Amino acid sequence: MKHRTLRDESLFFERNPNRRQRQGILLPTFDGPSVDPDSVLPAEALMDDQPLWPDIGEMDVVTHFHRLSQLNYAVDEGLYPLGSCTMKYNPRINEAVAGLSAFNAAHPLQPDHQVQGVLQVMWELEETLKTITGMPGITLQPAAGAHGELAGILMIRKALEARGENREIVLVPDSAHGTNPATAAFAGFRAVEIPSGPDGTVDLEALDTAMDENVAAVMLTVPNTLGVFEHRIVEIAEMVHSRGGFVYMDGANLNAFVGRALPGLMGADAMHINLHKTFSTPHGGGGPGAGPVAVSEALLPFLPVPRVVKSDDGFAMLWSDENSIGSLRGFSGSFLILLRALVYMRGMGGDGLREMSETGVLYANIIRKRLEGAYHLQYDTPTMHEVVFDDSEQVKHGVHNTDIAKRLLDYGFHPPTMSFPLVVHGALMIEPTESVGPEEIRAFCEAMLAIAKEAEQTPEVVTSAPHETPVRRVDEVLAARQLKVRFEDEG
Amino acid sequence: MKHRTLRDESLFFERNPNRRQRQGILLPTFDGPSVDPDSVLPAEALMDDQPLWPDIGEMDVVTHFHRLSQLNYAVDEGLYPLGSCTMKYNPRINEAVAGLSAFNAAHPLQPDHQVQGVLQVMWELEETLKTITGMPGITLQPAAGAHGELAGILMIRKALEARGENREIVLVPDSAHGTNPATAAFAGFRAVEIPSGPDGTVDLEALDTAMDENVAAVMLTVPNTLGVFEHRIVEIAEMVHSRGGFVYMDGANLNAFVGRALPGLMGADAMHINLHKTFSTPHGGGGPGAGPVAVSEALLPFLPVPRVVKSDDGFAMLWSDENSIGSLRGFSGSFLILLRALVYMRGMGGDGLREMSETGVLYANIIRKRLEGAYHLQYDTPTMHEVVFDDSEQVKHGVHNTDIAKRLLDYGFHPPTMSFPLVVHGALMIEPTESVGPEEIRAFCEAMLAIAKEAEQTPEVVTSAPHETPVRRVDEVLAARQLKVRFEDEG
Amino acid sequence: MHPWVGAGPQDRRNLLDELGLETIDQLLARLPEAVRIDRLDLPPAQDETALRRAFFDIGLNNTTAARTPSFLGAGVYNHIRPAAVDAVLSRAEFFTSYTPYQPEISQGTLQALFEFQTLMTRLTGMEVSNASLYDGATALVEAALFAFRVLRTKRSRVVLAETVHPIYRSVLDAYAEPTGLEIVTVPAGPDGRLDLKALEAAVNGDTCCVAVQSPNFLGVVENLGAVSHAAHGVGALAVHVVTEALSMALLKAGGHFDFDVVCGEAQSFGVAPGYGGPHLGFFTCREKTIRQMPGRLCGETVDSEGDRAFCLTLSTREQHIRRAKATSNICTNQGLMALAATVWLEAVGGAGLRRLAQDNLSRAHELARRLVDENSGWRLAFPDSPFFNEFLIRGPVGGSEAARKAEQAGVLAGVPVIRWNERWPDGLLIAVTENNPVTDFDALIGALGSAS
Amino acid sequence: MHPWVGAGPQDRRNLLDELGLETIDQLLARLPEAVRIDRLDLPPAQDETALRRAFFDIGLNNTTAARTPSFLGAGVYNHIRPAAVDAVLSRAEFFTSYTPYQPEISQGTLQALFEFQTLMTRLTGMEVSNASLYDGATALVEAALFAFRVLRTKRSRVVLAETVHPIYRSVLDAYAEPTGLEIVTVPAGPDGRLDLKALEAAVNGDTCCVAVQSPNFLGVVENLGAVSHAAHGVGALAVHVVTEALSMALLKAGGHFDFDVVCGEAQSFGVAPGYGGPHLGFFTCREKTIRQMPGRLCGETVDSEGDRAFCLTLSTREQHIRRAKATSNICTNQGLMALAATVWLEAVGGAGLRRLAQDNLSRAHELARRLVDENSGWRLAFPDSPFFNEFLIRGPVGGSEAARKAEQAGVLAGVPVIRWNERWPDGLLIAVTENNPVTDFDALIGALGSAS
Ligand SMILES: Cc1ncc(COP(=O)(O)O)c(C=O)c1O
Ligand SMILES: Cc1ncc(COP(=O)(O)O)c(C=O)c1O
Repeated sequence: MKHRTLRDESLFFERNPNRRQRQGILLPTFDGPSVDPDSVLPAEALMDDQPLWPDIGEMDVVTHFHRLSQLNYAVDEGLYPLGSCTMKYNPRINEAVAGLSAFNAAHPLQPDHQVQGVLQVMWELEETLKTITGMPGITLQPAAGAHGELAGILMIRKALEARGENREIVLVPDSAHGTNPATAAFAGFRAVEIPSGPDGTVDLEALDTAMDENVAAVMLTVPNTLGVFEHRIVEIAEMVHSRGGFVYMDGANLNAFVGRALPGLMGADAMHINLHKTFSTPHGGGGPGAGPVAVSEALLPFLPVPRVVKSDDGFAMLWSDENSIGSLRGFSGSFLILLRALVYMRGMGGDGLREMSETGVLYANIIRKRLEGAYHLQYDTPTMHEVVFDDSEQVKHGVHNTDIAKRLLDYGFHPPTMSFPLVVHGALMIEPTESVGPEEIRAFCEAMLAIAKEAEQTPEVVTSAPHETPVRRVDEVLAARQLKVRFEDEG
Repeated sequence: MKHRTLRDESLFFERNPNRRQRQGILLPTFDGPSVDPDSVLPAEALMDDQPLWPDIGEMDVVTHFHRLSQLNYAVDEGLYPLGSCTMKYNPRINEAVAGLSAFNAAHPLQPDHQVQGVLQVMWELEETLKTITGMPGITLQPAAGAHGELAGILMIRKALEARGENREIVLVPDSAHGTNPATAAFAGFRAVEIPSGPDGTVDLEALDTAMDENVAAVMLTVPNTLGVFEHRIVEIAEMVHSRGGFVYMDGANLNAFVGRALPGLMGADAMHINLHKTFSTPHGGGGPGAGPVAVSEALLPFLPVPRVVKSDDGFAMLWSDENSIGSLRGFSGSFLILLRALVYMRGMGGDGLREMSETGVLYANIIRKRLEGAYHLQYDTPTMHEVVFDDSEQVKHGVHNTDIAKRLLDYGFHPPTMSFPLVVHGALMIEPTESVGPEEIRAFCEAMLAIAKEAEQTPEVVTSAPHETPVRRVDEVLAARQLKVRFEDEG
Repeated sequence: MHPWVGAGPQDRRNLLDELGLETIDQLLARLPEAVRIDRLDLPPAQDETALRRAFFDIGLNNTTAARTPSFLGAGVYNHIRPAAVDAVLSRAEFFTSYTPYQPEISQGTLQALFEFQTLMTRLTGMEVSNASLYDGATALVEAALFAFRVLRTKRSRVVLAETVHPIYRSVLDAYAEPTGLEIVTVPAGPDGRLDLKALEAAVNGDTCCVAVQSPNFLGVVENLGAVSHAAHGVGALAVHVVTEALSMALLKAGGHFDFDVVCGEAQSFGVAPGYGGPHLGFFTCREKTIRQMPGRLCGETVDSEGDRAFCLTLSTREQHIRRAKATSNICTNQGLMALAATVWLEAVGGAGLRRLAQDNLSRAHELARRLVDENSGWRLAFPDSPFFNEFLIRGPVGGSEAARKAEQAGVLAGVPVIRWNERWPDGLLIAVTENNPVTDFDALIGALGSAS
Repeated sequence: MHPWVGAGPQDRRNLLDELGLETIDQLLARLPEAVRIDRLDLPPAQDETALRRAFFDIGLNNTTAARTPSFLGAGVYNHIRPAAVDAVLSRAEFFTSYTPYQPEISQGTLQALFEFQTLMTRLTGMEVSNASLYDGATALVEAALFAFRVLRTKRSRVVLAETVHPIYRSVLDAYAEPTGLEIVTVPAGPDGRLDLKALEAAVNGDTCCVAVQSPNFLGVVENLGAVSHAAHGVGALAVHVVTEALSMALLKAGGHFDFDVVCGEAQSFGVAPGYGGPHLGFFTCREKTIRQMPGRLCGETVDSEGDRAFCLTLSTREQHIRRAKATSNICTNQGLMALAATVWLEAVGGAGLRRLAQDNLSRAHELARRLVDENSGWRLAFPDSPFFNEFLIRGPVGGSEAARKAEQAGVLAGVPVIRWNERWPDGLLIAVTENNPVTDFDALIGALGSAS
């Protein structure tokens, strides 16, 4: 391992603390007359002319963020094995295309004939997603996966309404992602948990019992968050449908089977697709994403507006539609993310997309095989694109999953997802980035094995980790106890 | 100081060492017939089909260079006080404009009417440089400063030839940059050194003696490499001219007085301008640069070709000219660097350029003032844009300038230029980056003062530095003794 | 194998060997026959040369503000986006990283978020800010739900100014029924400002919040003090929605008028119009209500050596901990856009921001003056109402027709507002920014003149 | 104060106070009156919006291969430049750093240079490579001077093939007189290849080197073995100049024919045409002559803990140490372009590079075949000579006229060679790369057909 000095980087507000006159950007100048705010705006509405924060030169701004960036790990540094999060390589060609001003300067209220290029991209993306999901309808509007869940559940709600039904419950497996129950609640349903069976999949009996005429939908993740494929998905969907419910599929794990299976064949009524997971758009340190939703025939009438339609005169935006659930956000979607995803899909082609999924599954299985002796595996059901170990072996030596995570930082790797899914106590959820070469997978496994050994032999090295990071272990408890969520000037 | 683990980064050739089939870039495919090389090329000319190096996936290429980049210091990290090298902030707008395909896809052999935009940029840059230098002619061709020196000296040679003279000597002060004598020699002259006087400027008497009818030119750096302005420059130029010689001015330090003085008024016959110093184009880890040369009336006929000319029909490239020294490189210049420099000049405006120079001088003087007690200053002549200390105080404790440099790395700063100019033994040559705020200048001075203290109190900390860099002190002697300048596969 | 896949065919073979398998299919054996496919019916992979050509050509079918004078605003503005901001955003350390759940190797993102939160509180005059929401419209929805939670009673009435962006209002409508909110809209008066009398009448003991936009959708500056007074009078929360965030540099935001929430859209701060997204929703409120705030939050703390450090905090409000009881279901947010705004606001600077707002004010008022003076027939829809950088004009023809004619003259003239509300004058909403030089003014005036 | 200046007016005031000064002028007191000015007569600063507009508009006056089918080559080629290469080059750690004189914080640049050197030796079949020179033309000049130094005798005759790029030849001419070299040009035969008989006649005991380009300026592959044999026969060095570096993936370079230097231009490897620069000169030679090599060199060594590390080495050859006795005066070189080539070559990959060369070969031969078959009147100037991706054609009209007509048909048809040499057929030099799809072929054939 190498390491490197990095300068402590003060907060922007601590720079030029005396607020000396400086300039960060040369602003455009206006040749016309300057208007005095007092003369055109009500006095009580006006801010005083004290600057709200300092001004510093352009280079100081750039160095500030350069130095901050040095404190971050990123996909470009190597494997980023965050389970469920699907940290993919973000091809640079996506960024190049999204940088074209013909796209990024388009205004969402321009008339359709001025933005045919934009609409074509959206239309083609919808068609591509239909092929990938085998489902007949798409909305591109949702801003992320959770937003897609909401769109799906609201469509289900509306469909039930249209049928004159008022079901109150959404069933959610205990292994589900937190957004699933949160979405159900947000949409006005009661989220009811169903337990997992011993192989990690939904307990069919429990589902059978729970699935009554008050259940609006079942939310299933396929493969689920344990990386296990719900192999009875078709039966489950049939059961749910036969009792008047809908199947919501959390498609965050679609990357496990693109080109090898179709959600449409599984009986999904709605499924969101995280373009920032399966289709390579960058995570951006927390976002933005995009969460298009694919729907079955039954939900087509309820798709959100606006959405793109094609006619002989070209493409058009449909801003209202009788049965639509309406708009769940401003405008028609996070277009620049949609654009990146389409560039990726075209760049991959059908075969490339399939190879990518297969490689994810292959890598996850290799990792499972190599780590199996050293880390405990609660469910030994076959693994798809991610594998969930736990820390029970290490806890014997006083080492917990968080310690393992922090220690991995010293080895120069981003850790797996911790403590999720909740059904595995002390979980370490590993999902490999499929674009790395096998050498990187090997290096990661070696680091994990080395840590397992350390946990046995020198546990204090692990429990006191990280040792080689820009800051040492961060006190998250204190942060919540003594809330400090903005900088306040001394004086 | 913070620090951070970085993964050891193997050589590219050590990745995928078994040369397994992989692909780094999806190459364009050709729909037409594939030609068998054997059928169209002589057998003895053909390479065998063994790949020359491995193939790895695109992400592995990106991570490789991402990790390598993490091992570098750069201007964006902060002050880069390399004397003589003039590490300026590289405005991002320069890069944005240079990224336009309308410029970077232009081919140098396109007819003039297809590239009027390119020619306009070159013409405007020439005009701007004329204003800045007060000199009547410009060649944009040279690829860097040293190349500009060569262009200038060759023009002088040709001018002498035209006069029927065959002078053999070029005088170069002992404080000059190495490229000055090297250029003189390259151009077929004998470089003769003239000593510096006690104030660091040229010893006028020595010059008077040396300046005879065998001297083709005197090469002067203004301000010189000690950061001292040759205040008798006008007299010197007169003396040189009166004896039939030419004045070559090394303009690497032009950044000290843009907008405050004109080389044309100083009597310069030729002066190169490092666009990658004074005019903000990035250094690129060693290049590329651009070294346009401004010339006096006397040298106008000898300017290199091709060069841009303006007529009523627009701009044209002049590819030959009777008295020209010809072409010193392929095509007409490092156009994309020239373009960046013009963007910068327009972005700065005349006043901005002047303010920049003034600030450089101001910062250098502040640094001088703050460090003067701790580091020895051989010449106390007023400082322009850079100041040269030496290590004589620290040598008393066994600490040399290199040690100080290496220790600065631990403090997160790039060190000054070491051991140049040669007239100062153990030199530490400091030239501030003018675009940083005063806080950064302060931090640098504090680091320098802290090291001076360490040199006294704990010299071993300094002599064993650096401690916090990706590699520890590098054995440069071994590198030269056991030459290893390429990677060789084991097998 | 495709270059974006890390393992080649031989690697695949080797890895399968290590697993003791013959084929990838064996790994996928759990997939039921009934759901399987063998391949996707999609075109073959395109190389970069082909992709660049294809998307460049598709882009030719767009006409945008990048090359055409544009006065389009209505919630999405064409402000400067300095090259330095782009350069920071293209640092892989920022754009290719995940949500900073591991603070030890995410201090860059975290500190930037902390700075973002600070900037937003200073702009809005509020005490706390979250780390972003999807966009301005969903921020308004979150504000209404927040008010409902904060009051802990069953007050479900949201009193909404008619002059709130019509798209925001329709988004709120879509969420209202399932979330159990009832939306009551208060009309604007003939001066384009919220009718305060009508507002007094609309609020009651069942009201959880009053939401007003200022400058409003028609560009008019509202009387914020009166609104918060009305809201608080019935024990409801006051919500200030902002769509042109730059206005807050010149015009006091809700924080200065005792509002409980200031939220909205900060696309103006360095985020591309991008046909509507990704944009940047923001949400600020009072410290005492922080536990009801939706979205992520970054806090200051220390590391094990006592040095300052940052981490995500109060995550007990969030879905990944609180699940069905979370304050919102949001997970992925608009992190990179929050970073864009942070870089942009710091680069523009405190004094710079004020100058920029002043510049917009001057340009807009000058254009308004010239439109009225030079174009007989075109006039301000609300001549006596204060505005910042956007205003509604009426003329001899309707807004849509005027825009169509202006387009032929090479100007994107503004947004016709008639499509949303028959009650509003059939005019054009004109937004003016620092990116509209005087030549744009001439072009617009010429174009509208000929459209008369 | 301008934003690119770090200190504002108050800072300036404070710093002057610290120096005990009133004005900046006092700092500049040493500047003699006679040379001073107060200000520059230049236009005021332009903001970024204005700059972007202005340069976009200026760019509209260029017609380039970016949007127009182009067959221009002649030493500058339009190869792919993958987005990933740009992304690496735009890392500030690479493009804003200086020459890696401080190896401890420059290992990124150094290791990349070491990899560049390795790549170039593998391509050329030589033993050592420097870290770049200005461009191909100056690389040839350096090779001639290198040969002069290596032989340590006073041999000053440079025997140059006429088929070396005419611009390179003119550059060599410009350096010849001052450096004391005598240039003797050996003509090409009617097949476009160097006349070997004439070569035998031209070399003698005064010859320091024989320089040949292959594929030569006319696209024809030369007989390298015969050239090195002729050179070595008189004790001179053999220099292979390359202008289309991609050719070396398919065609053995000089290293495989006992040449002493292989040098030239590597712009093909990820460097933009950019109207001629910055490009990438390269220089490779034998290990035994390394001390005479011009330019920087990166070597492997260890750090004080014994770990592998890299640093610049053999700097005793260079101007900053050896001053007037240096092997060259070069200082700033083409570092970033060497990095571009390194990223490009590694991304394209070893097998990929061969495929790419094969692709170019196929395209060029197919276009040549179609031009002959489909365009009565146009034919290969050297039908029996082997070529890689570039060839000369002749037709019913001269090259310049054909190019002019083709331009009207929307094709940049090729480089007319007549301007350099009356002896050469008055034709068009056509270069074909992977960026020329078949639709470009159709366009060219159509354009030349109508130019007949
Ligand atoms: C299984 C699963 N479902 C849903 C989500 C929510 O998606 P988003 O973060 O895009 O809102 C995630 C994201 O982490 C997930 O992993
Ligand atoms: C004073 C001086 N002269 C000349 C040069 C040579 O310039 P370049 O490196 O651009 O060839 C330099 C560069 O370091 C310099 O500092």
